[in-house]
Order: sequence, then structure tokens, then C-alpha cells
Amino acid sequence: MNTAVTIAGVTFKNPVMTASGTFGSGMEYSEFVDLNRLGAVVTKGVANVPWPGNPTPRVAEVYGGMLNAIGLQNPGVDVMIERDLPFLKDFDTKVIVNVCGKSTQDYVDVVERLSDQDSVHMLEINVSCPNVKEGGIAFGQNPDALFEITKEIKKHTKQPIIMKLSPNVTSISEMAKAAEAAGSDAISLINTITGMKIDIYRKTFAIANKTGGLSGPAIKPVAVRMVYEASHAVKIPVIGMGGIATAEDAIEFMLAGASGVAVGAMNFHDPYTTINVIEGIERYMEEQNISDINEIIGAVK
Amino acid sequence: MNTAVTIAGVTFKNPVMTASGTFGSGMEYSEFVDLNRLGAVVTKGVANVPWPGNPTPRVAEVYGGMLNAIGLQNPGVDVMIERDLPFLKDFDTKVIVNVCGKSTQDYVDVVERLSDQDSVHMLEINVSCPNVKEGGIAFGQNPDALFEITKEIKKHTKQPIIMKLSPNVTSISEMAKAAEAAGSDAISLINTITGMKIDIYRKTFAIANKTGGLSGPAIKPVAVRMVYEASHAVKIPVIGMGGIATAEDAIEFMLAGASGVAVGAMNFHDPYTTINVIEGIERYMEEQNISDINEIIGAVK
Amino acid sequence: MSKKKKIDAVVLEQRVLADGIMDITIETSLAEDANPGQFVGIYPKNKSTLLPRPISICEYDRENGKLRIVYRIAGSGTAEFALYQPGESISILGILGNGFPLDKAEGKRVLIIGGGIGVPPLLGLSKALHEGNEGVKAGSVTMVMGYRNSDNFLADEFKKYGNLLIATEDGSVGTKGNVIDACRENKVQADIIYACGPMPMLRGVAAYAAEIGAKAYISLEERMACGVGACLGCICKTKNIDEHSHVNNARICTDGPVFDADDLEL
Amino acid sequence: MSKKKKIDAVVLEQRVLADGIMDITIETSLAEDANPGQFVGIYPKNKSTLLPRPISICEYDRENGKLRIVYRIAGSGTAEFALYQPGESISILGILGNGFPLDKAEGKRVLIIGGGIGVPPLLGLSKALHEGNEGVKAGSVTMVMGYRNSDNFLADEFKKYGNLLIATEDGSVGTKGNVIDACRENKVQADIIYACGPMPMLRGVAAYAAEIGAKAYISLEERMACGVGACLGCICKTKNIDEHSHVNNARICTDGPVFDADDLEL
Ligand SMILES: Cc1cc2nc3c(=O)[nH]c(=O)nc-3n(C[C@H](O)[C@H](O)[C@H](O)COP(=O)(O)OP(=O)(O)OC[C@H]3O[C@@H](n4cnc5c(N)ncnc54)[C@H](O)[C@@H]3O)c2cc1C
Ligand SMILES: Cc1cc2nc3c(=O)[nH]c(=O)nc-3n(C[C@H](O)[C@H](O)[C@H](O)COP(=O)(O)OP(=O)(O)OC[C@H]3O[C@@H](n4cnc5c(N)ncnc54)[C@H](O)[C@@H]3O)c2cc1C
Ligand SMILES: Cc1cc2nc3c(=O)[nH]c(=O)nc-3n(C[C@H](O)[C@H](O)[C@H](O)COP(=O)(O)O)c2cc1C
Ligand SMILES: Cc1cc2nc3c(=O)[nH]c(=O)nc-3n(C[C@H](O)[C@H](O)[C@H](O)COP(=O)(O)O)c2cc1C
Ligand code: FES
Ligand code: FES
Repeated sequence: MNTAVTIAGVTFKNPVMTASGTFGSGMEYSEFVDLNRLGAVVTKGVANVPWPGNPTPRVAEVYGGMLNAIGLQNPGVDVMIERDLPFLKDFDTKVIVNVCGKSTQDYVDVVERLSDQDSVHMLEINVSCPNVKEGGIAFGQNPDALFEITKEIKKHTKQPIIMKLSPNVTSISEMAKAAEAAGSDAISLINTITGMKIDIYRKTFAIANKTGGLSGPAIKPVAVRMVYEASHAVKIPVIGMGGIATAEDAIEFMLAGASGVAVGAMNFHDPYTTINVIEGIERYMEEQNISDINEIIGAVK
Repeated sequence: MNTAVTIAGVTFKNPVMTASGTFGSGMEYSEFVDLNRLGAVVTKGVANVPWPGNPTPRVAEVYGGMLNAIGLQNPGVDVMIERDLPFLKDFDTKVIVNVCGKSTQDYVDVVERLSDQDSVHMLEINVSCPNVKEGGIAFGQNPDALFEITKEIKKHTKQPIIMKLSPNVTSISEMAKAAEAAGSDAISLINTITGMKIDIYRKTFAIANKTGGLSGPAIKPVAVRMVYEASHAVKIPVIGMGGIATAEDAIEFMLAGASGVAVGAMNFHDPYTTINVIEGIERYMEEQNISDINEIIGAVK
Repeated sequence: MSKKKKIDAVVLEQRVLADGIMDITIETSLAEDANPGQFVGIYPKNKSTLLPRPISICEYDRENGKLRIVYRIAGSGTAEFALYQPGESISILGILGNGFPLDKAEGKRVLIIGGGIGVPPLLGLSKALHEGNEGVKAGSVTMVMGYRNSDNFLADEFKKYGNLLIATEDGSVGTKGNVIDACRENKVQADIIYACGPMPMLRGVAAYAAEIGAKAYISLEERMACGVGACLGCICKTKNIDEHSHVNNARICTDGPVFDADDLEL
Repeated sequence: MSKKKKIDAVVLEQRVLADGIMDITIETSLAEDANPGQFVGIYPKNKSTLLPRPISICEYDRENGKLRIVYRIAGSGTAEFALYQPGESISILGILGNGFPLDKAEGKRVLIIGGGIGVPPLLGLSKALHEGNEGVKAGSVTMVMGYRNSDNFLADEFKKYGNLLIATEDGSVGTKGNVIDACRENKVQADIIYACGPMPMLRGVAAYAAEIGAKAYISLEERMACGVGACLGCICKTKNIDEHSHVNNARICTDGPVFDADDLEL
């Protein structure tokens, strides 16, 4: 039985990854999960310098999911290189570093700093964070801006890049095509959908930032649809995420066209979710007599 | 205690309406609900001629909600005038007719046929149905197209119109502004978010149409955010909907800026939802010492 | 007929009837209005699932307010139902749909055909036509039930109401094959056929009815949301323009689930 | 210390402690690692709510694997918890956070201040410092607990571990006012203060500690998602750059919930 998938030349032992920002740098969940079993660890978004993020409350629970407006708090790329990457290097898993920035130059600075890090197998470029005022999502909601920044980043990277797309757009196909045209090696989606919660007794926003990104099972149907649309619009591989809680969910994304899948908010519900998904995929393959996981990628048209 | 709201000159005894397509013509749920208690009955979308809709399966359940791709099956405006309006006329509630079409002319035909119907208090123009191939959503995803069709429809209507917006857009504010600029008297949102579900054992789409519109509690945070954004972008009143299950949910929409609210998919979970919402709003007003419901509209900024 | 309601019912008993098939009896005032072929919507308590599950009434006891329901564990909702204990309260919507039209059966040779999980709703029907307790008594009742294997749930109960033929896919009991094979093998004649089961079987039933010159009433299944005719989720194709919809669609939940096979585009 | 786990625990008993306040004891192997001031995440079963509820440990019994938890019914999750019956299995995540630093308290005058639902986690702490069962025995233990009214839950238990002063908003018991009013009224002196309660109270505690020259350790609350330091949802502002985050933020769930008040931007 083969569960390995290859995305932009990088081979993952299985398609199951962690979604950026929901698994810290891997360290926090290593108490629960043997990181060696994961297809990849995708780290929290990192910028050129430390970012303080947004005021609290930063998270709020909603029906079947949560809102977050962390605002990309991160210790900066230097700390990542000195502390997090050495930790991750000891595990037999792939490492994808999620990169954020406020300007094109910010992104370029980070990817350049990471370009000689052998322990970094791929870079995921977050141009879709709805929770920071400048930069970020501005690139992720306009195909021309996405094209430009992708092209610029590509000039400065050694590792293959994954442009991470925002679902807060009219046409996800158009965004996927812009990323592909500019040379992105893969795309990942979806980032969170912008949402809001109001506390009707305190008459305030549940999130200090007013809006937050919606994630969790509530968004899965939207994510599956966008993965389907995006993977039909481009030839580069797609990594799918959005509400994955079970192996069935992961398989749904793969049938829709995803070559890899990531578990996000559901890590908070159950820290063993990634492992359960991996084991469940293997069971499904056995039951369904599927010898190679690659057979199911995009199999439902 | 005043629970009445006035939207575009029409006064509703309370802000609670039914969401189009989830309450039939009112007849079906009149076995459960005293229609006299509702702020308004909003009918299923009606076209100039009968539409057969999409093949089955048309509905699928998902986490905290459902997908539908009914495809706007309807008996045509003549049947509505001969059968449904006379039925509704006997109730002391306002009637809003939801209108659909494939071309601008289709919409114009319907609103003209309805213009001399006194029992129709408002028209809700559905340019946001994601489940029909032609027309519909094409108008709802492009601000220029929305502006043009709104303007054209306004020329042919006697009743005030509500343009119903699609959430499947990059900027809801821009769409709201286009509707307002073209003369719409109010806007309503959100229609369903396009989603997909795949049956991993049968390896087929759960909905024959492949994609369907997501509704129910799962979408509430997105709906509240869009109501907030839209109501801050325009001066015309906003009717909010998307996942309303309880009075708390309805109040959340009103605090975000909605002058009216509609209950959709949750009618299927509990046919008494509208009444429970109405009673719960009254209880909230009592507890919070709110003498006029209008005080809470847009109160959280 | 009373109005439809969403109401709490109480589980009286529940047992495993066959592999993956449960037999539950609930107490509810809705039983007063129950007829063979109608159904209820049962709401799971799991808050991630909001829609009622349409499940047919197997037997009803109007006086004592009881409904017997036989269902297959098919997914998360029915898996949850299978855990319900006596005394537990559940939410149901009903009575839904139109049942089998009995009036045409008086004194006639009735053939009742069921397949798989389409078998249970036919029990109350067979009983009514055999005993005449709904004011209509069939001249004769022949029942043909199709199963996968020898796990012939409810067969003993059907036998009380007439002549029972069985078809099994694996040939372990009765005719090897499907219900139509069994009908042919036994040259079953009838004036009126009532059937419930998967769509391919129902197509076979309609064809067989035409062959033997019988009238067929068949019970359909479709994904439902509201269950009360409001959402237009559950339509089937009709030969003629439907009176309600004004297109060639009828709503299974309210215009059915039982239809005159001649009216349908199968 | 063992690893953190998500694990099933069993409810041993539950009772109403005061109006809207529940007192539950659960059996779990996590109790082995419990310390005063730490907390667990309790997962509601309601599938519309996916995040664990952070609730402090009130008392722990390591040998017998028991945790006592006292909580206020504040929303849908805690309302669900209040229905749990003895024998019921629940899912918990733990042990989470760092508890109160006891080592500084040896032989010292300890002041323990709690307000509202911040009272319960201080019971295990008072006991430990009074009895010395964690290897540290306070010279003296004074406790000041603030309540809304005369419903002084846990007060009788606190009394066993030292001198208890009470402040009530309505003045029905002890000092009318808040815990700081009670401290002033009684001119409470201390070398070290441990506190848990609402933020305004904690600010008052930090100020009072400065006044009397005591060191204050305070337990903070914030909305949490992961509970294990991964999501960065639950931060508080620190005076200096935090060692982990490299900005002026510490994670309450892992770096806290107890902090040296001097380190915080309150
Ligand atoms: C009129 C009618 C009568 C029925 N009578 C019976 C009966 O007597 N006994 C019995 O075992 N089953 C019956 N069914 C099928 C039964 O409704 C499904 O097996 C059940 O809904 C599955 O629910 P689930 O949550 O276990 O499955 P899931 O797959 O988790 O359900 C997901 C969603 O799909 C719907 N769904 C899944 N399968 C079906 C299906 N076959 N038909 C309609 N909706 C479905 C569910 O209602 C739910 O909304 C009947 C269906 C209809 C339409
Ligand atoms: C470290 C820590 C220790 C705590 N210890 C206790 C305790 O011992 N006893 C006690 O009664 N309460 C305690 N709380 C508060 C407790 O977490 C909340 O009352 C509880 O989460 C409410 O959940 P709910 O589902 O009933 O409310 P809901 O309002 O329905 O919860 C919705 C969401 O908001 C979160 N939330 C709501 N209120 C709070 C809050 N005050 N703090 C953090 N998250 C909140 C919930 O966890 C959930 O994610 C503690 C909080 C923290 C952070
Ligand atoms: C708390 C939190 C923090 C996140 N931080 C990041 C981030 O730093 N970079 C990024 O690209 N996506 C971030 N995301 C988005 C997730 O990676 C993922 O795209 C999204 O949550 C959808 O998946 P899910 O529904 O499985 O959570 C974050 C999500 C959450 C919930
Ligand atoms: C079965 C179904 C049919 C619908 N039909 C229509 C329609 O005909 N016209 C329309 O404008 N919206 C239609 N809608 C959208 C709803 O009116 C509403 O905008 C949406 O469902 C979000 O609200 P909810 O989450 O409360 O259901 C339909 C929704 C559902 C679920
Ligand atoms: S299920 Fe809604 S019309 Fe039949
Ligand atoms: S709750 Fe996630 S870091 Fe504290």
C-alpha cells in the first residue's frame, strides 16, 4: 500500500499535514503526536521580524468551528532558524514554513533567509490572512497583486513554494490561475473565511479585532468546493484544508482534487486528529482495495 | 414594547421573516405556525414561467447545515398570483415575493405582473442563486451587472425592492453600494455560500448539480460579518439572514446592522423556529429594558 | 386528520431485529393519525446534524399511541438512534406523507412487494388489508419480500397476513434472485400491487404490473430537508404536469411517498 | 511530569455548591500530575461546540486519581457539564498550565486572595501551604475571599487552612466591598500573595502587594482554543520581551495561568 504523495518534487510519506498556525512549531503537539508519522509539519506564519499580533480576545467559538484573529504573532525568522528548525530537523517528516509579511520586501526577506536552510522542504506563502490590516490579504484578494508577489517571491526562493489562497474571493479559479501563471509550484487552500461574532449581552464583538477567520467543520463544504474548482483550473498540485476532522473528510478533499491535506482547528478539539486521519486513510485504502493513494486524487469529476 | 420595524416605508409588526425557499408559499408551514405572528412571509423565488429545477439529489446534510441545489423550481408567477397570493392575503402579515430570472427581461416580466398586486408589499430580487447555470448569480457577483439590473428592475416596479446579495464575492460592501446606487430600496443577505460534498464510498457528488448552496448555523459568522460590512457601506436598510436558529442569533444580526431578519434552513430543523425567535426577542427586550427594537439596530459598532 | 407537529416521543422498547436492522417502538400522540405507508421525521440529538431522518411507519397502534419503526443503521443519525434506551425522549416530526391508497383493494387480489429496507412499511399494510381493520379487506394477500440472505427479518410476521414468498440474492431461502424473479417463478397474479424498495426493483414492479394487467402503487425515497413540502428537495419526475408544482415534478414527502406507478417517469 | 493527554475521565459525584455553581469530582490518571493553580480542558459532548473549556483544579488527590472541580454555569458548555451523572465518561485535556510557585512560600506570611469564580483554585493551594503536603509550609496563611452576597461557597473549607476574611458586595458578610477593601480594613500584611479572580481585582492585588512590599503571583484568564501553547490565542501582555514569543506576549495556557505580577503589563 502506497500512501506517499509527491508535491512539486517533494515526497511526503503520507498526504497529511498540519495547517499553519494550528500546530505551533510542532513542539507543542509533540507531547501528543509522534511527528515522525506526519506527512509534513507546517509551521505558524513567520515574518522577517517578530510581530506582536492583535489584542485579545483573539479566539471565539462558533457553531461547528471557531473564529481567530491572532494577527500573525510570531517570533521572527531568526528565532525560527535558531530554535524551531533544529527541533524539527530531528524528525523524519517534511517541514513547510509558512511565511507572512506586510510588504513584498518582507516576504522576500524571509524566503531569502530560509533559502539555505536544508531542513525547510517547502515554503507556504500566506497572502490570505484576514486578520492583519496591511499586506497579507490584499495580495490574496486580487489576481494581479497575487501574480506580482508570487513572481517576485519565486525569484528569491530555493525551495518550491505553495501560494496559500484566500476563500474570501469571487473566483477561486482566477486566483489559482494567477498563482500558477506566476510560477507557484503548488497552491494550498483554504485559509479562513472572514466572520464575526457579537456578544448580545455585553454588546461587543467577541473578537477584539471585530472580525476573525472562521475555521473548523463548518467551512468544509466551501473548502471542498474551492479545492475542486482550483484543482480543475490549474495543473500544479493543490493542498486542501478547511474543517478536516476525520479520514473521511481528508479523503473527500483528495477525491475533489487535493494531493495533500492539512488538519487545522480540529487539532484543538482532539490533538490526535492528524494520527487518526492517517490511520483512517490506511483503513479506507484497505477496505476499498486502493493500493496507491494517488489513485484517489481528483477521482470524482 | 415596540417590536415593529419599518423598511423602505413598509412596517412589519416584528423584524422576523422567513427566508425565501425555506417556507414554501407559507401554506406548508401554516400547519405549524400562525402566519399572523410573523413580520413577513417571504415566498420561494418565482419566475415568469414555471421552472422544473435541478435533478435530484437536491439536498445534502453537512456539519451544522445543509447544501441545496433546488435550481429554483417554481410554478411561475401566474400560479403565484392565482393560488399563493390569495392564500396569503388572509393573514395579517406582510408578503415579500422573491423573484428570479435568467435574463433581465425575465425579472422585468415578473415584477410587472406583480406590480398591481396589493397583497405584495415588497419584492426581493434574487440575483444570487448559485444553483442555476444562467443568469441569477452572474448578476450577483459583478457590481456593474448588479447596478444595471437593479436600475432596470426599478423602472418597472411599484413596490419597494430588496436586492438579495450573494456572499460569494470578494467585497460585499461594493455589491451593497452598487445596489444602493442603482436605487434599490433595501438589501438582504446572505444567500447561500457555494459548497460541495462528496460521498467517499460511492465516489459521487452528494448533490446532482455537483455544487450546492450552504446554509444553516455553519454560515452564521460569515453572514453576520457581511451584514455588518454591508450596513456600514450603505444607508438603505439591510435584512440579515444565514443560520438563524434562536432569538440570540437574530439579535446578533440586528446589533450588527440588520433592520429585519429571516429564518431559513432552521425551519427544517424546527418548524416553530420563527415563533421561538419572535418570543425570544421579546424576552430579551424585557430583560435588557429595551422599549423599542429599533434601538438595537446597528448598536454594536 | 390533525395537523403535522414536531413533538417529543418516548422510546418504549428497542431491539436488534437482524444484522444492522433495529426495531424500535415509540409512544406518541402522532400515532392517532398513522396510516400504512406514511412516515415520520426523526431528529438526531447530535447537534452537528440538523435535518430529520425520514423513516416509515412499520406498524401503528392508534388506541395506545404507539408507532413501531424498523430501520437500518445507515449513517450517523441511525447509528445514534440505535443507542436509544427505553424511557428516552426523542423529537419527531409527523405524520408525514400520504400512505398507500387502500380503498382500491376491497375484495381484490393484492400483491405486496418489498425489498431490503423497503420491507418494514409493508407490514402494517399487509395487516390492514388482511384483517380489514381500516375498513378495506383484500380478497387475497400475496406478499413477496426480497432479502440479501437468509436473514429474513419480519418474515414470520408477514406470514400471519397471507401467502408469503421470499426471494434471496444468495438463494439461501425461496427464489434465488430478486422479487420479480420470485413473482415470475410463482406466476403471481394480482389486481393491485403495493411496493416499496430500491428504485431498480420499483421499475421491475411497474413493468410486472403492466405485464399482468395490475395497478401498481409504489413508495419512493429521496433525500429530504423539510419533509413537509416546502423546500422542493425531494421531487420525483411525473409523466404529466403536477397540479401543485406546475412542472413535471411531484414532492415525495407530501404528494407521496406512495405514487401510482402510471403517473411517474421512472 | 508526564505528557499532556486527551483522555477519558469518569464522573464520581456532582452537586450544586451554590446558586449556579457546581462541584464535580472526576476520576482520572491525570490527577497524578496536578498542582494547585493548574487547569484542565473539558470537552462538551454537544458537537456544535468543539473547543475544550478551561477549568481550574480546585482540589486533587494524586493517590486516588481524583480531581475536584468547581465551576460556574456560564454558557452552553458548563450548562451541559452540570447535567453529568456519576459514572458518566467525559473527555478532558490536561494537565494544563503552570500552577502557583510554592517554593517561595516556605515559612512566609502568605496571603491568598480570590474573587468570584476565582475562589475555587485557591482551595487546593491553601491546603497545600497550610499542611505542607507539597514540601512547602507557609509560616501563616491568611485568605481573603470576595463574594457577591452571603452565598460564600467553599468558605467553610478555607477556614480549615488558616485565617479567612470575607468581602461581600452587598455587605451581608464580612467587609462590604471588594477583597482589597477587606485587606485594608484588616491591615493584612504578607510576604507573598497568590490571587485569582477578575482582572480589576488582580490589578488591585498587584497595587496592594506593592503597597505592603509583598510579591504577588496572579492567575489570569483569557479565551483559549488549543490550551497547549500552539494557537497563540490566549496571550497576556508582559513588561519584557517574552522568552518564547520574542514579543511582549506570554501564553496564559502554557506560560501561565499564574504569573509574577511584576512581569505583566496589567
Ligand atoms: C420516505 C422515506 C421512508 C424511509 N423509510 C425508512 C425505513 O422505514 N427504514 C429505514 O431504515 N430507512 C428508511 N428510509 C431511509 C432513511 O431515511 C435513511 O436511511 C436515513 O435517513 C439515514 O440517516 P443517517 O443519519 O443514518 O445517514 P447519513 O448518511 O448520515 O445521513 C445524512 C443525510 O442523508 C439523508 N439520507 C441518507 N440516506 C438516505 C436515504 N436512503 N433516503 C433518504 N435520505 C437519506 C439523511 O436523512 C440525512 O439527512 C426512508 C427514507 C425515505 C425518504
Ligand atoms: C485558566 C482558566 C481557568 C478557569 N477556571 C475556572 C474555574 O475553575 N471555574 C469556572 O467556573 N470557570 C473557570 N474558567 C472560566 C471557564 O473557562 C468558562 O466559564 C467556560 O469556558 C465557559 O464555557 P461555556 O461553554 O459554559 O460558556 P460559553 O460562553 O458558551 O463558551 C463559549 C466559548 O467561550 C469560552 N469562554 C467563555 N467564558 C470564558 C472565560 N471566562 N474564560 C475563558 N474562556 C471562556 C469557552 O471556553 C468557549 O470556548 C477558567 C478559565 C480559564 C482561562
Ligand atoms: C488559530 C489559527 C491560526 C492560524 N494561523 C495561520 C497562519 O499563521 N498562516 C496561515 O497561512 N494560516 C493560518 N491559519 C489558517 C489555517 O492554516 C487553515 O488554513 C484554516 O484554519 C482552515 O483549516 P481548518 O478549518 O482545518 O482550521 C490559522 C488558523 C487558525 C485557526
Ligand atoms: C432549500 C433552500 C431553497 C432556497 N431557495 C431560495 C430562493 O428561491 N430564493 C432565494 O433568494 N433564496 C433561496 N434560498 C436561500 C435562503 O433564502 C437564505 O438566503 C439562505 O438559506 C441563508 O439562510 P439560512 O442559513 O437561514 O438558511 C434557499 C435556501 C434553501 C436552504
Ligand atoms: S423534503 Fe422538502 S419538499 Fe419534500
Ligand atoms: S490557548 Fe492556544 S496558545 Fe493558549
